[in-house]
Amino acid sequence: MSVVFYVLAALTVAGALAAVLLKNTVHCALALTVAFAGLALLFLNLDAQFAGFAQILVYIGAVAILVVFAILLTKGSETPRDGVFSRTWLVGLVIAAGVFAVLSWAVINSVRVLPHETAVPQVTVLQIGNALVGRYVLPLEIVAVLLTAAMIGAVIVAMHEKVGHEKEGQK
Amino acid sequence: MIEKLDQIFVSLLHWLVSSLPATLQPLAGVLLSVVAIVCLFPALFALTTVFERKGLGRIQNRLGPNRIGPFGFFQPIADGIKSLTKEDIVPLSADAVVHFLAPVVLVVAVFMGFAVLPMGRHMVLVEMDAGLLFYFAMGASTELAVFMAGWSSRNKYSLLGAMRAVAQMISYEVILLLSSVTVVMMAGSLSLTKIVEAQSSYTWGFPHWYIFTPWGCAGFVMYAIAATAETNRSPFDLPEGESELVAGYHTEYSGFKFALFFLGEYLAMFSISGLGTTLFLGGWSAPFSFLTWIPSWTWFFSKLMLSIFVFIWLRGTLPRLRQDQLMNFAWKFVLPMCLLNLLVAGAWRFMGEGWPRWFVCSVILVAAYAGLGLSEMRKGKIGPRSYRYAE
Amino acid sequence: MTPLTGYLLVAALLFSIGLAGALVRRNAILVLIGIELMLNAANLNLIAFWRYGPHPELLTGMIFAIFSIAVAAAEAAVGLGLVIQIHRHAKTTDIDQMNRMKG
Amino acid sequence: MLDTEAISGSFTPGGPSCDYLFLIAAVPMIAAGVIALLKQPYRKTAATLAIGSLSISLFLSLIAFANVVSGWMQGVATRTVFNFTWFQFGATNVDLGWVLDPLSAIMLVMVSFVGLLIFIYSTGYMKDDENYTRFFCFLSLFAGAMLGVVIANSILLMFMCWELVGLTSYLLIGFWYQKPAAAAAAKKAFLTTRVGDVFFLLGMVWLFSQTGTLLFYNSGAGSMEADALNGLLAQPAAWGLTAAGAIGLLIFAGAAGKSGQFPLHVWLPDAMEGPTPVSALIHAATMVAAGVYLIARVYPLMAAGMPAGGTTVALTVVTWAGAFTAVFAALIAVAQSDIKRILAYSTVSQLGYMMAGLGMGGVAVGMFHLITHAFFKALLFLGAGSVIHGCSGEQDIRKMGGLKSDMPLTFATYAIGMLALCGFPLLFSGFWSKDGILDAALHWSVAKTPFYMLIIGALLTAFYMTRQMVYVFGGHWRGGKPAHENPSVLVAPLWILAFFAVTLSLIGTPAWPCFRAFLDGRAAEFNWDALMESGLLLLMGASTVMVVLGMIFAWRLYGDRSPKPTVPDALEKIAPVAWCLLRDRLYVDELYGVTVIAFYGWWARVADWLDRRVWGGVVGAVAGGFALWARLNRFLDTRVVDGGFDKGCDELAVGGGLLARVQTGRVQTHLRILALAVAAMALMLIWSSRG
Repeated sequence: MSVVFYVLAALTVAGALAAVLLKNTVHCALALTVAFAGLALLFLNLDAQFAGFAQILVYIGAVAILVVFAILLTKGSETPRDGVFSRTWLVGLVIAAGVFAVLSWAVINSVRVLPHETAVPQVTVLQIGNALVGRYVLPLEIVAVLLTAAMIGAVIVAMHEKVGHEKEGQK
Repeated sequence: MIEKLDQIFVSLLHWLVSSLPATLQPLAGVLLSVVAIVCLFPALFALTTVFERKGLGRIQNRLGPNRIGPFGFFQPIADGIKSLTKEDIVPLSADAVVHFLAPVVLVVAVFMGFAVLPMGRHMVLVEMDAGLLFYFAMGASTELAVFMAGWSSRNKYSLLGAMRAVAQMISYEVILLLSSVTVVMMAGSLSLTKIVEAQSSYTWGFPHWYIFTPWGCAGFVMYAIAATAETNRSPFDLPEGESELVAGYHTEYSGFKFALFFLGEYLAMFSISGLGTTLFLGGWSAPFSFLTWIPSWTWFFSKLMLSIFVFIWLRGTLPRLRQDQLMNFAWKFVLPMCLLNLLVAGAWRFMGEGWPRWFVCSVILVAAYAGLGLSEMRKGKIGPRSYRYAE
Repeated sequence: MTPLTGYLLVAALLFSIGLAGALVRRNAILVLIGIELMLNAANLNLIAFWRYGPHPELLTGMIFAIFSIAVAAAEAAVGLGLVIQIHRHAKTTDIDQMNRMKG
Repeated sequence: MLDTEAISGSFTPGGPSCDYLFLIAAVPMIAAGVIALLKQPYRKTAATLAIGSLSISLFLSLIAFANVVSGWMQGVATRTVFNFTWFQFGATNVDLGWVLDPLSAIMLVMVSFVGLLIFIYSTGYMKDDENYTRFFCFLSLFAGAMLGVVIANSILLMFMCWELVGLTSYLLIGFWYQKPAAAAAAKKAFLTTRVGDVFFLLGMVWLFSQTGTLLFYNSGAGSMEADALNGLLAQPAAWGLTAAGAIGLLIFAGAAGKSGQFPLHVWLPDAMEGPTPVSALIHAATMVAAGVYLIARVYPLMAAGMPAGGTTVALTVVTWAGAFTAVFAALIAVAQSDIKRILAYSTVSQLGYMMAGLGMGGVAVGMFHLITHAFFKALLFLGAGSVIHGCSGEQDIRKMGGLKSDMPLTFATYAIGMLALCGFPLLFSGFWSKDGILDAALHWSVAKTPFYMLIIGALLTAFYMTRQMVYVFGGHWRGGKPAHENPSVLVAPLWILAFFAVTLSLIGTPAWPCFRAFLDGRAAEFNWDALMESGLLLLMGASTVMVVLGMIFAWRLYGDRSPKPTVPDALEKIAPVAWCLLRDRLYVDELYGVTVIAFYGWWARVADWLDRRVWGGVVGAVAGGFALWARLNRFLDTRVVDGGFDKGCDELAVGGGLLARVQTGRVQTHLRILALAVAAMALMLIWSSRG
């Protein structure tokens, strides 16, 4: 298990924890981008180059900006008066811990079954292109339709009643 | 001899690396080329600051800096010293961490872009299969840096400037992507080196650069527009519009951080025009078949400087666009044209050799431009300003 | 501890952190952030299984992850659109106050 | 004596086609339907429609008659039949059909001709009656029905038209329904004929069940044909009668009801309440003749199994009934003072003559007297009608007198009719037809008494007709307003009828018996010496003596003195007790009143009691039971179901409340539940895979 993996894992988990626990929502958003970057690097570490860059382009490039815009638009940046966490936060925490316990227990138990060391798959963008247009052409088309629909939907949902707001949150 | 000249840097690199022990060699090789880029482009930055101020001066019928050094060429050194020595004031209410991080993230993101650009034959830092995608991935984080800068300085003007900058950059990034996608479709690969190779053949001495095809030309025009907007330059430099928003998102920065922002901006300009040359102007390939003997990197850098000159030229001549004009122009004119350009490229690909292909594509593009453009003009979409007062 | 289990554990951890964030935080946007984290954890799992799976040349895992990224982006857009609209009407993003759907 | 084979055997089927025959009956009926739709003021159209339709029927009847006669001329008497199935239920199919043979041809002509004359007469007679259109509607309906009876080849069709005729007689008798007497008379007529019809129906159903067919003649399979009759003969019925005899008797009972024979004659005199043309048409010429025609039509059945020269039980009964009715009605007619009642009783007695003739002499004898009687009786009735019309509604002969001079034309035609009725020798048709019957009676093997009864009847007929003539036309006017002669529209039909009353004798004399031959389907040869045959001469002489005696007695008793209405009748002075008896119609009505009517009254009360107490009780009990059941239901419903059910629902509501608490509407609670579910599922998955 290479050092790089540990470093990246630590980075991502730290980013995620910060995104969840920080008081200031904008800081949470920025921590989130760090988590996304960490994940992208993990993808690259798993030799999924295209996925890594796509992750960066989509999440850091668009979703992070989107989240930040949303925060600013909803005046989330000021720290909320009555505490950051919801009243029954303990229950949530316990449930999350429970889920983690179950998942990790499952992973550890199944260590025998899972395949371990395999060759590094050489993946070129051409292969991905052929796969996308060949075997997965239907999901591609459906995602295309989905994205257009989501774009229009988001615009309509967030549109200001009287005058069209500038196009935030449309990525 | 010419190949030796052409590959001078590459051989220099190999020579240096070979002297190191085997295990470190790959690392050393990469480090060296990184060092090369990190030194070369800031030097170029310094140079262009002078060119810009001299150029603007000439355009405005004045001299421009000529006090320090011959014809004012040592001006950047003076600016550098000034920015280093200036006191770095951080507003009290500013969010220290984010305020400090913003310029760093910006510069790092922009530098990452250079890793993929093929400066010359075999002179690319990382030969990546999805090079273009890597470039855009890195480019995407600049918006985040701009936002961090704007927000962290807790200043109404900077926040407003940041918001405008981000909105503008997002809109034009879409167009940037789409126009470059046309090139990818024609070249059939995301890696920039393959794109340059696709353009390096000649017929009757004229190069196969993509700019000389109807969709390529339209693509380049749109790419240029998007590039200027992406780097907040010339007609689209609303975010730092001195007259309204003081200095936009980097108002609260001073001293070295401000210099970093300035560096970041220029580097972005270099990388985006570098990408432009690789995609449309044939990267390091010579303009005419009989000029191939000149080393490839010279062509790359000459085209680079040419586009920088165009940027400066634009800055000197065109008036600043308003925010809503800018947005409408992007979404209602350039984007549709990009999509159409994509279609035309597709048609171009399947129509086979011969003059009908040229005629049909160019007619479609011109007609679309005229129709869409005129309708926009007539309706005055780009025209009058619409106000919305804060509630 | 094969590398795959390492990635799976990280993904599980990320997932539960995301879940905790969604369950614990009061602000709607942070719930959305939690959800984004959960989705990314799933992507990580996918790619890990793809990488260490029996035949990676089929690219199923990676393509799946790519599609999931695309869909997650759309979901984030619509979700935040909704949050903005709720904020505009209810003047709050505090989840505990958005209980008009009470039973 | 006539043999039945002659009747059916000699007739070969396949003569002139008679599928158009139904038009004769249908046209008047359709006219009746149209007139029924017309409103009161459309008097002229109604009259023209009725007369037009009947003239069409007459015209068609003449064509049919000509066909049959031409067939008879060539020596081949034909009977053509047209049958069709009206509808089917199960295996049996109900057939209707019409027959054209000499018997029906004659009746067609007689009915339509006499009917037409009476229609024309009634346009004048009923001119000032406001229900004029309704009258003509009923008249044409009656004509249609009567023609239907005549042409019917299926006993069912005959029965239907028979009922329709009964209905129209009810409607026409009760035409002036404002008069209670007329309404009562109509009801009485309808009910008494109904009694007869019931027996007719029983006979019909029995015949149908035995022979399996409703048709009289169906090319061998008809009920009147040989094999059906043999089948009936083989069937023994009650009291030693064969099935044929029993059915014959039942059908005779029906005919007796309609033709006014002894037990069921009571309605005929009261039927005089209707307008005179009605009496003339229905109660003289046609309807009453229907009964005789029915017996003639069913004669093969009645005479089935008759030994040569002998007779069957059915025919003997018919004969005795006919003879007794003849004498009985003639006796009552003597003591009547209403001009139309006298004629009614004379019709009853003449019908008795016809029945006797049929019983003893066969179809030809009976039918000849029927045809001749139809003409002169119609003449007498119309004459009486014009007398009444002349005396502006006066009907009591004691208040008339001396009309000889006031109404000369009516007097002349009435005199011809009276002489034909009495059977004045040689010239008048009545003499020959009555003589035929007397001749048959003389040769009747069973007994001589009917002959003597008929002879006495002839005497009585002559007596009361002369009495009536003297009262009405002789002496001086005793009524109120002086009488006046009637317009020609009333008198013209009288002359035509008078003409026929005389000329019909030509075809019936023994010398040239065309009528008898025509009916028997034999050729008619002319031989003079048949007339001279000794027995016959003796008979004719006897009957002439009887007629002359009757006239002299009447003239001596009443003569030209035309006594005051209050003065008791001459005959009454001689035998006051007998006179009272006869005047009150031998108390037959009162007898029925006491027996039949009383019985019905008692029976009605019993039925009422039954209905109210017994059935009412049962229904009441059932209703009570249900009410009880309903109360039990209510109790169960409120206590058990509601109670239990409501409680259950409350429990559910409480449970629901508990569950609702989970739905806090906060997104995070839902998310928590989701997360727990995921964890649980993951656990289950792992746990199961581990196993």
